Amino acid sequence: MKEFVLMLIGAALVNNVILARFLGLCSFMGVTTRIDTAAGMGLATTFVITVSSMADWAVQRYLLDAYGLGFLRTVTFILVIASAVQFTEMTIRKVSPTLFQMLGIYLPLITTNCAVLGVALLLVEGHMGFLAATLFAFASSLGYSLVMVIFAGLRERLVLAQVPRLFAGPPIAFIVASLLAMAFMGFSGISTS
Amino acid sequence: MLIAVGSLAFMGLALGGLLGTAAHYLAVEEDPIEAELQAMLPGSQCGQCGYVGCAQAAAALARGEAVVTLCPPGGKAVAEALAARLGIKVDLSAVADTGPQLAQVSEEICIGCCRCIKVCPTDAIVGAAKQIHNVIREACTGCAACIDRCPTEAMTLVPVPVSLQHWIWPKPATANA
Amino acid sequence: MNHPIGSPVAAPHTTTDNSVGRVMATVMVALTPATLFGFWLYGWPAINLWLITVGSALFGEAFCLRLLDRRARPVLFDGSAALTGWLLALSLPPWAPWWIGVFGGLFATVLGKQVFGGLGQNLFNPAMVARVALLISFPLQMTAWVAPLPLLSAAAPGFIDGLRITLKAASPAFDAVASASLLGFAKTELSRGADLLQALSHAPAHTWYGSRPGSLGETAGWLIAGGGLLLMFRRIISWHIPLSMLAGIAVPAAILHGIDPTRYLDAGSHLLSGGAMLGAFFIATDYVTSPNTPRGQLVFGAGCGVLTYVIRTWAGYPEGVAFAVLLMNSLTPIIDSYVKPRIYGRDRRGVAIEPGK
Amino acid sequence: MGFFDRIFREPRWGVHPDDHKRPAADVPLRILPPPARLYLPLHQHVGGVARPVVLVGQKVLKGQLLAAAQGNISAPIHAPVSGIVTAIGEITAPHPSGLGFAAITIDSDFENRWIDSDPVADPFSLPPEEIARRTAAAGVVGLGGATFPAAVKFALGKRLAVGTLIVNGGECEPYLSSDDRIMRDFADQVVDGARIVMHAIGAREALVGIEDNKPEAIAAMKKAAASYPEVKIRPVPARYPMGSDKQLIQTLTGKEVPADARAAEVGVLVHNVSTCAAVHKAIRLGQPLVERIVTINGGAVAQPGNLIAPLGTLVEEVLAFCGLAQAPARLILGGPMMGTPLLHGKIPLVKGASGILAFDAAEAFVPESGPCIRCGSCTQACPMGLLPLEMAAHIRADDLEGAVDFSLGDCISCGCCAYVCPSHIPLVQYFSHARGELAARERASLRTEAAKRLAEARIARLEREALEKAAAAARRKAERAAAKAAATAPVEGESA
Repeated sequence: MKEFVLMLIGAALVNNVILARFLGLCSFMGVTTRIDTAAGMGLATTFVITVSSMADWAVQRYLLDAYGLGFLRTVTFILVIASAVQFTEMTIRKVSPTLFQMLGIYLPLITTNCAVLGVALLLVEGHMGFLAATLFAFASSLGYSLVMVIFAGLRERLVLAQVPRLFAGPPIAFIVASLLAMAFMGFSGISTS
Repeated sequence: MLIAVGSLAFMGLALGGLLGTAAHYLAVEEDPIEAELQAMLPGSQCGQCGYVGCAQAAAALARGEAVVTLCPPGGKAVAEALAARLGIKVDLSAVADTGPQLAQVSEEICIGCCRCIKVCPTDAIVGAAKQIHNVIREACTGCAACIDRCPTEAMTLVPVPVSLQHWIWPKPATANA
Repeated sequence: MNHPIGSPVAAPHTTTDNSVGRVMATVMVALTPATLFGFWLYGWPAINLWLITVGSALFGEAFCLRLLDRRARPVLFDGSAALTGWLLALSLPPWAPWWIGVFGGLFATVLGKQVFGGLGQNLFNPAMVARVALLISFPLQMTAWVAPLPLLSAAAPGFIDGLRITLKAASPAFDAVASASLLGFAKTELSRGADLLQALSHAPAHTWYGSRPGSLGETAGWLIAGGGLLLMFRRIISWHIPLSMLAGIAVPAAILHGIDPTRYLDAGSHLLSGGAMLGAFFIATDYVTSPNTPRGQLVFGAGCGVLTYVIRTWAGYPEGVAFAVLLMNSLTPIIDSYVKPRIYGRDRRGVAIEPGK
Repeated sequence: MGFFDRIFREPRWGVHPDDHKRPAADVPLRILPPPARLYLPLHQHVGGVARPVVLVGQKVLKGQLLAAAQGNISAPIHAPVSGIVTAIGEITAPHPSGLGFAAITIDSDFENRWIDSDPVADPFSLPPEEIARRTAAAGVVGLGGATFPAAVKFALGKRLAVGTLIVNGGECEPYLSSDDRIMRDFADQVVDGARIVMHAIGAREALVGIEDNKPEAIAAMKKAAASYPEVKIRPVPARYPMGSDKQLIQTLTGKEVPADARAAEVGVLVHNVSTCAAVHKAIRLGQPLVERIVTINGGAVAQPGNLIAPLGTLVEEVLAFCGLAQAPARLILGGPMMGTPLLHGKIPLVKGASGILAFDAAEAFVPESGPCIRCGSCTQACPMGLLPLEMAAHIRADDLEGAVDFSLGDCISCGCCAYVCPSHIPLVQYFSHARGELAARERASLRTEAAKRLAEARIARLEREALEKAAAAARRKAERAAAKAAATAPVEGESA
């Protein structure tokens, strides 16, 4: 139990996908102009990461490991991820056309969101069991969503600030991201001493 | 080798089949965004946006080829409505909103040729041959279609005079600016 | 009487005599007792460091204003930059070398505040931004505490020695006074697997009134709390953030201490150690980076407190106030967008109420 | 207030500005002699502009109708003196823009002859509709500043079954004491007017809310209302904006008016004390609204106090009567919190003018505004529970929709936020700007709609014309063919 809690916190906060591993930065900068869009993106990515990680775990265990096909790992993983993204895209388009509009190009681009493949590869490297792998993937994507929403909130306020022209736009967004990463360093080393 | 090819092929087929089924159940009708956009435009077909008419402008907007600030007669209000529908952000301060304008006939120059009457998209100009024309203020959109048609340059655009009811407090100047 | 009287000035045509400068000045007055106590406790090096930090913060602000072609005078005189530097200085180790103060002061006003557009626009507390940046970059200097050597006592460094300490870092002659803060001591002992109850018996001396190793102005909890009460009395801050933050630290501390006193410090030690008091009354209450509704402030303060406790207890750093404040700063826009005051004639969700209610 | 009280008691809405009401409020009422020339604007009320019914050169008597109400919501204008109509033209409006509006000019003959009036001895025998009609004909509008036609409100109250009339004697604006004065000097008229209004709207009780910083007014009103148990005098704490309808209703009845709804929907109707006195005069004496009590105050005024002044008098003449100790640094019509800045003194006194303030340089000093430090003072002060700082931030960034999402529409422009702001940000101006801009956009989109209809009509017309042309051409062709057929084949060569 304690290990699971620690792993949840570790994957979500301490080794946050965006702020500590620097994965998924394109969507982090791209779709965080509004809180609801960022939350939608977080939800979609959470779904994709969790589902594809489960599938990838199975592929790794029963296909790649079983038949010694390790060299196919990237290809098969991307295949699984792309399918999951396609499915998510269709669902969102059906359920919420507005969110579909707002996410725009970033939705199909979840396929190439390095966070998704990154989490899948981390699982494989960690040699986790199925439950642990699923939990890890879910916690990682929760961390991703949390940071996306926080950053969107900060940017909503940033839009109203009179930032000097030199720093307006992406520069100040990156500065904020770095300060946020600094704040998240406070979680480093969380363990039950 | 065979196993690799076979497994990839199998995965492809299986996932493809799954997606195909999903696509069947989750099919979405294409939303008629073009018609919606056209409904927001003034519909006076004045051509100031560079497109032949409002329908064409709406089509270009839907394809993402035109900017939402394309419609001068619509001003900020239309630009904002279009941006909201298209789900994009727009810098309204960039809209060259000169404020509402009206066409005006200089009576001493007008020769009563009726050319402006024919091009006015809203039938806002009244007059007959050899009679001095006049603009109905309520109907004029300030689209400027008549300005170039006038052979004697009797047509000019003037800003609508500010009245007590239409006066707006200026935005406070910020100290930091 | 026929000539126009200027351009129209919008109503209201009268205003309070309150001003940003007055607010900042009141906060400084409230900080003064704790600061003077810190000066007395740690002597000349502390005074030097305070001057350097405040000076650097002011310089950073003036420099940016110059670059931006904004008028520097009214902005410098509103006192916000000096206050930022002041708060940062209070959270530094008192004998830290001069470049810590310079780097921190500049970082706080330049990267913490001016790149956002100056006063009121920053998203994070500038002083805490600088504090965290320093802690991450220079962990050794930022955790080098000294035992108190009151200003006029025989062992205290004189003015010249004080300058030497500040300019050349700790001189060998004073190595003997190096000490550990209570939180740092507890963390080290626990990591060695020691029983906290026994370990504390040989902890560095700490007294209730604040004579203990610690940051320049954070040791005298009662003086800081007194200043905070003055601010509340003057209606500069409300009770929501300080109380909820202190509760956020004390409640989990009390519970866990009750469960296992050998591994968890008691609530009193937590409240009086590190930046808990200064954070609760002076740092988390920063207007710009905290929510502006009472209920939002309760959430914010509780979050600061709990995160402080979590970081202190389980994370790698012995002190967590700065991190906790930054983390909650980042959540402020979200708190603000979900916790709004009830509008007259509407319910909390903004829907018009039914007549007759 | 104890130490803990001060720290833990939630600050409530509103502000406590220095009220500056005395000594002006304690100076006995003076009567301003009618000036030689008066300017009666056609638009002194909310609603449609009145339509002139007199001609230039026409002789008029005091109280004679000059301009008739036009439309459902409007009010007529009457002559405040007897004399001659000398012009119907433009005069500067009491408006920050300094733009002009139409007004009727009257030169007084100094005889002050009243037109024949139609007094009513027992108003309570009249049907409510008749009282509303007479009130409307007398041109009575809300005299607290809102200038909403009183009779229109009567009809509303009648329709929505209002049980309680609230008589607003709050007068929370600093400097002003005209309502205070009317309650002290004409308490009987106010109470009688209130009873007439109750009769007109079918209310069972009247609650007179008076701020507790006016003890003399409370005493006078209590005495006047002693024999009428249905009229209850209720002192309320002095706090700005207590005189705002919604806040006074909540304080007196505990009821909250729903957003976007009228007070009548919670069963109350608010009328100002001065309006009640005007109703009394309109019904009992048959006199239309031609004069009002105005507070003249401010550091630049030599003898501040309250005047009974004929409507249409120029502000500069009113000020001249009270004397100016120095050239005013700022002129304000109304109170300092919500009043209108005047650009000069050649502006006529209108029905809604409760005061004229001539500020000296110290009072008119505007501190330079600084950046918002998000201190939340404005949020605490806002009587509507809004977030002025957020609204202003969005407006500054030209995000008007964002400001509307923060309920800009609920703002009552009371000025509490700008008053308490330590950075002295002109918040109210931001909101006024945004409202004007939004209204302009609304007008623009209405115009776009109208243009679209016109364009469609034109296209339809062009199509119709084309069809008609084609039909006519076809008809001609058929006629020609018929003619040709009649003439038969032989002349085939000629038709070419």
